[in-house]
Formats: sequence, C-alpha cells, structure tokens
Amino acid sequence: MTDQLPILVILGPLLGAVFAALGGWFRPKSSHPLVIIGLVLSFVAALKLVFTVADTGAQKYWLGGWGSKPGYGVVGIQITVDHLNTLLLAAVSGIALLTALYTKRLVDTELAGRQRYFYALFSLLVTGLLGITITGDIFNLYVFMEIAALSSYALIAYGKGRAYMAAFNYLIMGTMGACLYLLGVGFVFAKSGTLNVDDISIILPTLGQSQAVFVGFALILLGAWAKMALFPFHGWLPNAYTYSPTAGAAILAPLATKVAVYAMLRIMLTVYSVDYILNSPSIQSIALGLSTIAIVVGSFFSLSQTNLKKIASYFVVSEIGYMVGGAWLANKPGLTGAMYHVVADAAMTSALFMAIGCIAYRLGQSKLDGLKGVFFKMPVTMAAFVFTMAALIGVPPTCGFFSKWYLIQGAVQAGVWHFVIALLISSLVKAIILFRIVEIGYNRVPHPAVDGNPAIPCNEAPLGMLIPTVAMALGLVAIGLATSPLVNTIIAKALPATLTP
Amino acid sequence: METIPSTTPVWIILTSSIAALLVLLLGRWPNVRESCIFAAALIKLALLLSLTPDVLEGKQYEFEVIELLPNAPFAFRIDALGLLFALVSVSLWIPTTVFSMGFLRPLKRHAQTRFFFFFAIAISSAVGVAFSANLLTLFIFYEVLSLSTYPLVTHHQDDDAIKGGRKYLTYLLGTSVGLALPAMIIVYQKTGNLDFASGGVFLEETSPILLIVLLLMFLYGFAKAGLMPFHAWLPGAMVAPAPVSALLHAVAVVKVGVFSIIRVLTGIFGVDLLANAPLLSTTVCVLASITLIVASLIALTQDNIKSRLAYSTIGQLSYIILGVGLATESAITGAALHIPMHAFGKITLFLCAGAIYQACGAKCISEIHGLGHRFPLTMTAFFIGSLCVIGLPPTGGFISKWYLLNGSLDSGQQWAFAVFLTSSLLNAAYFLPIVYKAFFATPTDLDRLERAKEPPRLTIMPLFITTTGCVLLFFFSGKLLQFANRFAELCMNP
Amino acid sequence: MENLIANFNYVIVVILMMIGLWSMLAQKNLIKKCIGMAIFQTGIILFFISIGAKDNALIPILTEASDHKYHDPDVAKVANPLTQILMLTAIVVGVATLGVGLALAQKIYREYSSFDEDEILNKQTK
Amino acid sequence: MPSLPIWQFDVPLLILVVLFAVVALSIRNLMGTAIVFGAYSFMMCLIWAGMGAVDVAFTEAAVGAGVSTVFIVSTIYNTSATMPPRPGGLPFKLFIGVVVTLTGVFLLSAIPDFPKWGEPNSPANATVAPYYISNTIADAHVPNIVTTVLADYRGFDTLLETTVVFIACIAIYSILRVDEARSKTEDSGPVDAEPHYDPSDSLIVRQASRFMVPFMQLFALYVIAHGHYSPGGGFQGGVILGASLILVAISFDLKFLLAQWREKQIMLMVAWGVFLYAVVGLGCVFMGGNYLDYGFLNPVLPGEQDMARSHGILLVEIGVGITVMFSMIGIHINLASNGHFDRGL
Repeated sequence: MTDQLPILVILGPLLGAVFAALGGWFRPKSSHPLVIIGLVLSFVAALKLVFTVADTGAQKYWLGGWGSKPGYGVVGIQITVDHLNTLLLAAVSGIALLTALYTKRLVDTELAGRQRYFYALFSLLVTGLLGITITGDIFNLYVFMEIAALSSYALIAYGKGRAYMAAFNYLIMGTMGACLYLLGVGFVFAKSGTLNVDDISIILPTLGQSQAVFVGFALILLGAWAKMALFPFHGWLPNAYTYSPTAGAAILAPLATKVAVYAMLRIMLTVYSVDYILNSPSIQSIALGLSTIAIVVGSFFSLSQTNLKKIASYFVVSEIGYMVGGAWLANKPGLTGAMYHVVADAAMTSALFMAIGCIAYRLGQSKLDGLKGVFFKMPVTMAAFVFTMAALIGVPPTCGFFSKWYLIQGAVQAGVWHFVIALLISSLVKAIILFRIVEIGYNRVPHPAVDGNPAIPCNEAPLGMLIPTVAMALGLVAIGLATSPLVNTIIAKALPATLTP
Repeated sequence: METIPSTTPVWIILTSSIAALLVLLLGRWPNVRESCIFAAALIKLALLLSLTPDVLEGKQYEFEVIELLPNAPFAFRIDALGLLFALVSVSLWIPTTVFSMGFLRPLKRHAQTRFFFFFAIAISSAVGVAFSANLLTLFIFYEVLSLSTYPLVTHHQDDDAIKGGRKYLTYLLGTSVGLALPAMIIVYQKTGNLDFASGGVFLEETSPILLIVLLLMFLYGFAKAGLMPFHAWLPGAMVAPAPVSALLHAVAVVKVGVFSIIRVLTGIFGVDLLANAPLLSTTVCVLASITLIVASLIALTQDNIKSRLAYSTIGQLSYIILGVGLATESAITGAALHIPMHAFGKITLFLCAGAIYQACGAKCISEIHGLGHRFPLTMTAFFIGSLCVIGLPPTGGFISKWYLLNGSLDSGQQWAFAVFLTSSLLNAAYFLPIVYKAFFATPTDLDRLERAKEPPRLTIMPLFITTTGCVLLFFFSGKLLQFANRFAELCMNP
Repeated sequence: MENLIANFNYVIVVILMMIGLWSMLAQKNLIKKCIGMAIFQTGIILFFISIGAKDNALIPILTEASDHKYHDPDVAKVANPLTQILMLTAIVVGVATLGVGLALAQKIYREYSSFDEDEILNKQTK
Repeated sequence: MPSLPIWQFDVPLLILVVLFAVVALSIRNLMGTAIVFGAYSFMMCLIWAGMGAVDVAFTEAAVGAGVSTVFIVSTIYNTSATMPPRPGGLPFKLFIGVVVTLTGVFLLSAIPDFPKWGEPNSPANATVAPYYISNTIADAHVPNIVTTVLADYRGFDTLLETTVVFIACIAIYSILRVDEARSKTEDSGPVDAEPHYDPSDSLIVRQASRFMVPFMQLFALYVIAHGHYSPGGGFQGGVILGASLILVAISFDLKFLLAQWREKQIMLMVAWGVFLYAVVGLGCVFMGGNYLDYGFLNPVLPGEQDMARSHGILLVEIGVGITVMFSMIGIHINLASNGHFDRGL
C-alpha cells in the first residue's frame, strides 16, 4: 500500500469531510470524530512519506494510472511528494489534526446551533491546502486553490457582524488572485502545451526569451501574492482573521498563507528555475521591495492595534514578507530560510492563535485592556503564549531563531540590506508587543500573593484546548532543535542543484 | 592541546536548571526550597572544582549536544577563562542565596519562589555562556539570561520596576538582536565558522572596514558589558531587590557581557589580528577608556548608593575590555583576573548597600552621615570592598590592576597607563568619602540614628564571606593567576 | 498591428479582463463586484478556448465511420479537448464562487441594509 | 491584409460581448444588470460553440446564463435592486483605471508572442492534446473526447470540481440558513420587502412549467446518459435537472418543492454524489490500481478494460449529476428565501 500513500494524504480529509457532512444530519456529534479519523490517516501517511522521501527521493503518483506517454508527456494528473513539499505536507496535516482536536470546545460553545457543516468545511479546507501542496499539475493546483478558498470564505463567515464583509472582501481578493493565476497558467500553457510541472520545466528552457512566458510568470506571481496577502494585497487579511470565529482563525491563519507561499516556491523553483529568476532582475527587486514593505508595514500596524487577534493577524502579514523575501533572494541560505520558515511559521502562527483562542475563550474577548491579571488566571496558557512570542521574536533555540538566521544570512550574501533591517525591526516590534502584554497581564494588577491583595482565581482553559496549545508551543523548540537534520536531509536537497553555495 | 570529550559541562549547567524546577515544585516549603538551591550550588561547585586540575594543565573539556547549523553546533568547551568565570559565578551564588533569604524573608516579600526560580535559571545561563564553544551557543545563553532576569528586575511590580524593566529589555534585546545577531550572521556568512577555539576566524583578505564595522556591532551588541552609550540600562535595573543587583548586576549579567566581548575579541577576531591591525585595537581601547573615565565622573555625582555602584561597575567593566583591547599577554592576564577580583569587591559593596538599607532604611549616601558606628561591621565590609574595587592592597583588586598597568606599558600605549591611574584615583574619590562620612560626619537624621542597628545575621554572614574573599584573593592569588596565565597563553598562541 | 488583428480574440480577452478587474476593485456595489468577477472569469475562459481552437476544426466528438468503427481521427481537424475540459471546471468553479459571493452579499444586506461598500464601512465604524 | 482569424460572424460577436459587459456594469438598476449579464453569457456561448467547444458552450448556457442569472435575480429579489446615486470617488476610480490599464498593456505586450490563432500545430494543440484525440477510443471507448478527458484522464480535476460545487452548497447553507429555533426569536431583519407579485397567481407560468418539467428532466437524463456520445454529461445534466426543480420552486412556491424534497434529503444528496465519485475511485485502489483507474474495475463491471473505463465514467458522471443537481437546488432555495426556507421567488 505504500505506493498509495500520496493519494491517501488527500483522501483522508476529503472523505472525512463527506462523511462528516452526511453524519451531521443523523448524529450531529459524529462530525468531529469522523473528521479526526480522516486527518489522522492523512497525518500518518504524510509522516511516512517524509521518511520515504528522505530515504528514497521523490515519489510520483499518477491519478487514474495516466502517467507519461512517449511523445506526449504526462497525460493525466500527477501528484508529487518530493523534498520541497514533504515537510509542509506533514506540517499541514499535523497542525490541522491538532487544531481539529483543539477546536472541539470552541465550536460547541461559540458556534452553538450552527456547527452542522463546520467540520466538513474545516476538513475540506485542509484538503485544499494539502492538495495545493502535493499536486504536480498547475491547473489542478488552481482547483485545489479554489477548494481551499471557498471553504475559508465559509469558515470566516461563521463569525458574526463584520465577518461577512471581511469574508466578502476576501472573496473578491481571493478570486482575483485565482483568476490572475489561472490567466498566468493559460499563458504558460499556450507556450508549453502541457500542465504537468515536470514537463513544463523541461519545455520552458527550450523556448528561449519569450514575452508570453514572462507575462505568465508575472501573472502567476501576482495571483499567488494576492492569495497570500503580500503587501499591497494584504487589506483583506487582518479583518478576515480577526472577525472569523476563533476556531476558523486557528486553522486559517497558520496554513492558508503559508501554502500560497509554497505554491509560489514551487512555481519559481520547479516550473521556472533559479536562473530564470536571476535573469529577471526587475521582478526580483520588486518582490524584495514588497516583502520589505510588508514586513515593516505589518510590524507597525501590529504595534498600533489593541486587539490581540488583530495584532496576530498583522504578524501574519509581516511574516509573509519574510518568506517571499527569502525566496526572492534566490541564493542558498535565502531559499533554505524561506522553506524552513514556511514550516516554522505555520507552527508558530498556529501556536499563537491557539493561545489567543484559549484567552478569548476564558475572558470572552481579546482586547489588550482586558488582559489584566491574565497571567495569574491562566498561567499555563500564558506560558505557552510567551514561548510562542519568543519564537516569533527569534529567541534561540526556537525555530523562529533559525529561520531568521538563514534569512539574514541570505540577505547578507545578496547584499540586500533593507531586508536585513526590516527583519530586525520586525523582531524588535514583536518584542515590544510581548512586553507590553506582559506588563498589562502581569504587572498592572496588585500582586495576589501579597497579603491584602485580592486573590485572582486560576481559571485555565479546558484541557482539550490547553493540551494542543502547549504541545504546539513545545513543538516550536522541537523544530528548532531539529533544524540541522531537517535542513541537511530534506531542505538542502530541495534546492536546485545549480545554486552556488 | 588536549581535549577531553565529556558530558560534564552539560551536567554542570543542568544542576541549577534542575534546582530551578525543584524550586518551582517545592515552592510551598521555603526551607526545602532553599536547601535545594544550596545543594545544587554545592554540587555545581564541586563539579567545577573537580575539573580544575585538568584545565590548569591546559586540557579542555568538550561536548557537542546537537548540530544546529552546519559547522555551528550547540556545543560546550571548558577552557581556563570559562572555568574561572563559572567558578566565580557559582561560588558567589551561595552567599547571595543566604543573603536573599535574610533579605526577602523578614520583609515578607512576595513571589519568593518565582524569585529563586529565575535566579537559578539566570545562573544556569551565565554558566552556559562561560562554557559556550562557539558564538551561536553563547548567543543562545546570552538571550536566555536577558529574558530570565527580566522578572527579577521587575520583581517589585510597581511603576518604577516596570519602567526599569522596560529599559532593561529595550537595551539588552534591542542591541543583541539589532547588532550582535546580524554581526554574527555576517561573520558566519563570510567565514562559515563561529568557533572560539581557532583564535580568529577571519581570512587575511577581509576588508578592514568590514572588520571595524563588525567590531563596533559586537562591542555595542553585547550591551550587558555597559559600554557607553549603551549603559543606561544598568542604573535603571537597580530597581531590582538588593540580592539581584548584587549577583546579577555586579557578577553574572554584566560579566557575561564582558565575557562575550572577550570571547569575540580573542576567539573571533583573534589577538593576532588585534595586535597587527592597530586601528581595531585602538578603537576598542579608546571606546573603553572613554567609558572608563566618564562613568567614574558620573559616579562622583550620584547620591543613591546603588546608582553610584552601578556607574562604578560600568567603569570597572571597561577595565577588562581595555585590557583585552591592549592585546598583550600581561594585559589579558590582568583582564581575566579582574573578573573575579572586581566580582568579589563589587558584590561586597552591593550586599553592603542592601545591608545598609536593612540597617537604617537608607538608600542615599547623604542619609547615612554619621550612622557608621551603629553598624560598624557593615561599614567595615564596605570599606574593604571599596579597597578591592579601587585596587589597593591588601585586596585582590590590586593584583589585577597591577597586571593591567603592566600590560599597558608592554603594549606601548602609554596613554592607557594614564587612563588606568586616573580612573583609580576617581574610584578612590567616589568610594572613600562614603566610608569617611558614615563614620565621622555629624548625623543629620536623629530619628534614623535611633532606629539604625546592625542587620540580622543572615545578612551579615554573606558579607563576611565575600569580604574575606576580597582579602584572601590578595594573599592566595596564585591559583587564579594560573587560570589567567593559561588563558592569556592560549590567546597569544592559539 | 497585423499581429493584433490576427489575435483579435486575445485583445478582447484583455479588454474583458480589464473591465472585470476594474469593476472588482473600483465598483462600490457588492453585486456589481460579483458580476465583474464573473466577467473576468468568462474572459479567461474565452482565452483558453481561443488557445485550443483550430482553423476549420470539428467538435471534439468522434463519429463512426460507415463500417460502424472509429478510425484514427485527423488530429489537426479536431478541436482541442483539453482546454475545453479545463474551462468546464473553471465555469463550475466560477458559479460556485458567484453563489457564495451572493450569499455573503445577502447576509451583508441583512446586516447593513445596503450594498454600498462605503456606506457599510460607515455603519461599521459607528 | 492578413486573413481574418475567425469567421466574419465572430468579430461582431466579440465586440458585442464587450459592449454587453460594459452595459451590464453601467446600468444603475441591478435587475437590469442581471438580465444584461445573462444576455452576455448567451453571447459567449455562441462564440465558444463557434470555436468548437460545444460542451463548454452547453455548460455555460446552463450554468452561466441560466442558473447564475437565477441566483443573481433571487438575491436582488430578496434585497434591493436600486443603486442610490453616489457622487465622488472619482480619483479612486481613476487610479484603479490606471492600474488596470497598465496591467492590460502588460498583457497585450505578450500577444505578438502567441502562436497564430487557430494554428493546429501550436504548442497547446500539439503537445499533450493529440494523445486524447488519438486514444480515446482505444482507452475508454468513448467518442466524446471531452467526456473521456473530463472523467478519466483528468478525472481527479472533476472529482475536485464536484467537491467545489458541494462546498459552495454547504457554504451557502452555513452562511444563510436561519436556524428554525432562532428564527422565531430573532426578528427577520430589515429586509422583509413584500414580494412584488405572487408567482402562484400566474396560471400560464404554472401550467407551462407543469408541462415542461417532465421533458426537461427526461432531456437531462438523456444528457447524462448519452454524454459518452454527444455533448453533455454529469454537469450539464445535473444543472438541467436542478433547473427543472428550480422552475417548480419558482412557478409554484418553495413550500411546494420542499414538500417533495425535504431540506435534509437535498443536503444529503449533495454529499452522496461526491461520495459516489470518491468511492468509485477508492474501489480502483482496492482492485489494485491507482486512484480513479477505472480499468481495474473490469472484474466487477462488464466488458474489458476499455469498457470498464467507459462504465466507470458513467458511474462518476452520475455522481457528478447528483451533486450538481441538488447543489443547484440547495443554493437556490437558500438564496431565494434568504435562508428562511419559507417563501421565495
């Protein structure tokens, strides 16, 4: 059965969603376990694939058995698990599984009476994200993109009030991104005649200097940037993640944008090539400029917010800049940093939103002013929160430190100093925010242990939420300590061979 | 040079971390809690001492835990300087704990468990810095130290504490992330090597401008060393309880800063490079000298005892940096020696400041005029501590300053000699009047005179230990000198 | 210029795309945004179909010869089926997106009694 | 003068399409916009049919011009069709205009690089596509190449596309459906406009649809079943089936439809279609092939490998048809009744 593992990664959540949609009408409680089963299958398969890929190299799987035909190339749809995406696959399915466990209580309370399709949509979102990651066909990628997008619109709209407008804006922006991507695919297809990633990468270099191929590249990039909310396409993101229900934000924020970044990396590295990127310096400098601005803008906007969820959303905006910038440095450390950060940031953002979710669950809101004494009320959650923030700041030995390390090293090598400065500013801004929260949550109340001060009762989040949160926060250190094996055995092999060290 | 692979460094670091966890678990029973700390400190000290003979023979203990980045593992190495620094930190941890018990318990201070917990973590990371085999490992422990001392600085949780804590972190994190980290990454990018053992990682052809920029980034990036203008956090951090100021801001934190700079200068740049590139050496010396003089002058104007001590610390730290900057064997020996000497002297002074506060509630020099004879033991200890910092016999400070002065003459930079002397005079000028006025001035506040009395035994005992240490170091400086010599030799011929 | 005339379809595609994009970004009315989105999508579909078109080609359905068998078809005379099925998918995705967009618009109207973006923003900040 | 690329007939159509797009967006009454947009879609169908894309044209006629328009009209019916005049905002519109124009110019710059229109040897037509044309009979014995590619060669796309429809349906249900229990306490909101006319009053409409619906359904079944040999398949048939029931809902009323198909049944059927498709694929895995490799189903389906493929295609087309049909109904009843499921267009 091992050769069927790649498809199992997708089928787990897909069938889980279908069963959840069916089961929800008979026993509303059955949706959750059904989805969990699907996600477990997917995660186990993805994990197994990590080792298979590390041992034996890329795994290719042809849907319907339609592989490569002599003279035509691949005629069906191919899904590929190689060094570039295997880590992300495991991360996406693992985070999705943890988040699904985490959201149980939230969904029962926050969405009471409306949760019939929540888990089905949740699972379909994961299907879409895994699909984007695993597919080796640029049109199939578009379909998966839309699967992920449509389910995320619905998940966001589960919130109330301003969530609808946020979801609508996301829909317009997301569709624009998808359409630009599809148009770009059309341009590439018109010149190459195939949709298979591997085949295109063979055909493109034979075309020489082609304006259509270049425009296609630019369109695909624009589409991916709109999807991942890179500045200046970031307008939809903060509202969408802030007003969506906590359970929705917990799965969307860590994964949706990262997967779009991966899609960009896949197009850049596999469909096109590093040489192509280096030969189009105009796009390179635009991309680097945009990522620097994204980092700075995201950081400064997060500084001016008063809602914890919105602060975290602006973090997402600035982290996007990290990855896009790293990718466009187009040198070894930069690309390593970008690939590593895709995984690391997914974990960090997940832990962050989980911790915020715990806080919001207990306090009923997530405004900064409302956090007074929260450290005494929820010590474990806040420990996880501080830990996560430390990772985002880049305190060693968490994973955030190493991604920053590689990114700065890449920027130094390429001599892109504005990117270095932006990275440092972003770190410092996050440190400021962390200590502002520590001050409010810890120091702004009379210390309860001193005689005469009112005791603050400990009121932790329920265990079902707390355990995934803590596990995720600890995972940040685990990823950090595993940096060297991850980079050596997997990421380094995903880098194009032509890259000079 | 012989290296001994061994996990001992890890265990030494872990002992205090484990103690920290136990403190957290046993927080409900103060006596058990504190005995844990003593046990850990003693075990740690014993382990350190057991390594001494080998290290003094020139052997090094090494252990690689995990490879974090290619060619930059998370690894430990114990050499003479590291062991010396670890010994100082750990041996001073014991009296400080005693002092903390005496200081915190009678005042019914809150959150003592938290206090001891973070204290133990801070010690672990200070020792971690001492044992780091490369810049990356050092940086990790450096940051852990910054973060773990934040709750100690803001221990009082009032507005002053919050303000001081904010300044503390802004300076320390801002500089380390903003300057030291990029500098380190640039070094890694250019050379692919962050190990200290090689005595200089740069290739011949590295451009001098890059070197000087990197040098400045490192000097200011490790702001714990208090090089001006990044010194303001130290007086700000004096809002912390006295034991914290004593151990952390006389020994662990600030010395970690200086230690990091020593490592960078000797391990990354290398003494050869410093000696052969006069520009680099001069930069270090000039910056250190300015800090040295200016800090001493500011100290003269401070009325708050702890502030005066803080500025004095800033000045003394620059002695060490200046010593290494001179890059001669005896200057480096002096610099290395100055770490323990100044530590003993300054911790005595800080403990005295705490004791004076306990004795009569005074925080300022003007408040203790004429009160000296109500608590003569404390003031005598203060006097001896001052002698040690000024560098007069019969205290250890004399030895280190002797070597530093020698070194400045060897290096041919006579102006450094003058700087050292001037500064020592200034030291005398800001310390001795305190003692004089305490004993001989007419008391201004009679009320306070009534209340003033010798502090409790738990406070006096550690004072006694450290004061004795100051004196003993003068008479039995041989062992320390061996450490310092060993290190200086290693620097000169890597 | 010759090229532009020879590729008249593509020019129309670009114009449709511009119209759609403009209305998605600049129109303030939510329904018109949705329609702009649909126009953008049809533009793209036209683009793909144009790529796959062949001069004087038949539809991509084979017919039996007189002997009730299918013989090897002349590839140049059968329109490209691949672009067509891609666009079938795109059409269905388009209508799905449109449906969700309209549902959201309805919900927004229930909340704010308006389809006008600025008016909604005003009411939100109140 | 180069030979005109297309039949003379197409140039005016293309120009008309652009005109219709502009008109649709500039009418200030949304109902008008919806109708013009429907006309625009029909015009597009003609163009596509002219280029040999009959299946696409068929689908667009059913989906784009038909159902989409109904959706838009339902939405407007539930809300408001008027656009209050709103002055100002010109600089913003101009700015967007400039951005869009620049994008357009950028795109136009690539056009000279394209292969000539209608060129049979262009890369798009000569790389992978010929395989499908030459091998559809041998591989699956299906003369409608589009069906083979859709359900077999690129069957995974189609599974996902069905999933997209499924998602749209449950997403809209989740967004709009008002909980029975809550709707009683919650007031129905500001938008409770009276219907402009009562559709059940129109005898002609009701009688006509009573007459038409059976034929529509029969035709739809034919479209699904005969999709192997003629334009059509699961999507088109499903949409027509859905449209026939939507017609019932419009001409009678929503309650009438919901009496035949309860909410639960509709929503379950939506999922069943995807389920059927996914399980057929899974069956292939259990028979030892790759996912969706219908050839491996020949032990259970009649015929050799090629016929097994052909039958497999039919099975998944039925799955597609079920999901699409019930999704269209589900989306319509939600949009038309604003989630209340009581009365509608």
